[in-house]
Amino acid sequence: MSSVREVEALLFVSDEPVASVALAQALGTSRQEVDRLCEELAAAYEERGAGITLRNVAGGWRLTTHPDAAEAVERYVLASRHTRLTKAALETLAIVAYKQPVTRHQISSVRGVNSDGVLRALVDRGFVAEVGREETPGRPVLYGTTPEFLERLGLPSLSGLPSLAPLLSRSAEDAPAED
Amino acid sequence: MSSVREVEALLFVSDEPVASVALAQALGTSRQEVDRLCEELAAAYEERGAGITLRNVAGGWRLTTHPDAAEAVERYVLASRHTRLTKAALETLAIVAYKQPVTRHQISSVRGVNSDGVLRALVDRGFVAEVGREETPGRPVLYGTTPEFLERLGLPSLSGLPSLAPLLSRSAEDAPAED
Amino acid sequence: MTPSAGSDDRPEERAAFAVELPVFSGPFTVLADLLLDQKIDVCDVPIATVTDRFIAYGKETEEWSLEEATWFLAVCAILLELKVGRLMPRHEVVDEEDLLGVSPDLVYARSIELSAFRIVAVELGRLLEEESLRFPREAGPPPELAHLYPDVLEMIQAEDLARIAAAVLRPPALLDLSHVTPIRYTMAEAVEAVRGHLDRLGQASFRDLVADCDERIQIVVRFLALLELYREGKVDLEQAETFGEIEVRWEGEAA
Repeated sequence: MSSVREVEALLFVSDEPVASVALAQALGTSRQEVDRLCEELAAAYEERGAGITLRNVAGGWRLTTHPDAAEAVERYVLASRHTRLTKAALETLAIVAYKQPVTRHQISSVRGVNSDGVLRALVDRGFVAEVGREETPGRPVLYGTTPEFLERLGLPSLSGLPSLAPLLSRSAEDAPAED
Repeated sequence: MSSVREVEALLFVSDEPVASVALAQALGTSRQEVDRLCEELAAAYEERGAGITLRNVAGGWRLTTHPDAAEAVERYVLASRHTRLTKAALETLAIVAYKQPVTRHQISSVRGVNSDGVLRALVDRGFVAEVGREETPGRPVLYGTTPEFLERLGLPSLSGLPSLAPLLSRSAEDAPAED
Repeated sequence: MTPSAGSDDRPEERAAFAVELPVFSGPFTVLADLLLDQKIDVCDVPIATVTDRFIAYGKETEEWSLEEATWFLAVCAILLELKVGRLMPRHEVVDEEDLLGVSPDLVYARSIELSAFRIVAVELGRLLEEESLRFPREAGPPPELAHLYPDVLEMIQAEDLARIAAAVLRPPALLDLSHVTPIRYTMAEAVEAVRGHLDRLGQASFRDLVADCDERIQIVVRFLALLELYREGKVDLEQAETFGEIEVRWEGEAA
């Protein structure tokens, strides 16, 4: 019989999001049981105002500190996880996230400006990676988002991205102008 | 006003025992208050049968997994992380071998991930040891390989390590061209 | 004015001009098709070498076909533009669509798409910011479990370790620019040379002005310098007949 205790211990020694199936294997139980235990644990943290939270991000369960403790943690570790991405980088990241797999050329076409530099910066920061090559002449590199992208945005999976459809039906004039 | 939430968050991100005074400083409170909060937290873990425990060991407060979960944790670490551990250990050992003397921080920046756990494992195995301290602020520990490391590789001395230069240039040529 | 790559309005391939390059060997017309269709990377083709061969080919066949030469020039111009577009940092995307023109519908569709991405980018920025307030535990398994790390030296030898070190420590790849023919002659030098010659001679033929040139590229740069001086009104050019001698006269202030 596996317990919340065991699940919590496994999550504690993990340094990345852990898929339910990996936990289930180690505990000799089912994925469903693991998910149930994790949800129970997450709720318990929430209820007692814990310094730790448990969420499903990037395809796995992950413990992190609670946002309300962020100030104290930053003071303590003398570091901030704050990542400021430029407007151009966020725009490019959005295009890769929704259109992946996508080529450099396709990104530049959507943005109307050359995006090679900004794309390289996103690759360097681990948000975006090469995911293959297009089977067309020249075999251009295809780019996609990484698990770290999901993790850094706190999303369980790509389907957790905000929906684009309602935005596409809005007229182009509503768009924020590029500066 | 510091809270159990903040104390728990600070303990969670620490990878070694933390002195009450360090926690007190980060939280702008007294040692006594920190000790009281930690005792409260430890009791709460105990009471709810948590997978983590908080204990005051030599040097300070430290979160660890609960002994009752030890078996599951060992199985989990062995099973689901074996390949990752191997890769991490080999990379770290290679960096120490070729860049020694080297600090923990330098290793982590080359690998791009925190490498403290794996470095400790290599120290425990006797392949890597502290060889001094860098004469910079904080005087970080410098690591190098041990005679046992050389012996296991069948090398008379460090100068017997294969030269890196030809590998670096050859791999540059082999690397897929940037298009 | 794109020369249509696969159609009939180019010269018949009588004794076709062929090239031999690492990426391709065969008729240049075929290579041009492949390049324009982006089936071969334009950066893999040294255009300077191809041009040299074409001129040599013209001499060998002793039969300059104006049609063929024109077609060759037009193709090379496009290839150069594509190549420059690939190699130079730029603000505008230069691609086939720009050369052919983009339909207004496509532009409109893209503007809607882009504005949607801009809105959602703001949202992604917000998520990123929120998430930065949460700290994960990065310590991994505690030291008590260090014995679970495998004995890595059981599996490898010194050579393996060296390969791993090389992979981890390898500096980022440098951009390969070997396919770009370096230009060793500058316009400023060429302008000075022309000015110096004319200062001495007052008037000279183009042939005289390039008499001291060793390489074709040097002659080309000097010709461009002449055009630049003409544009500035500093020289007067006269050519009695097509392909005839070009006479150059200094018109500017005394050098």
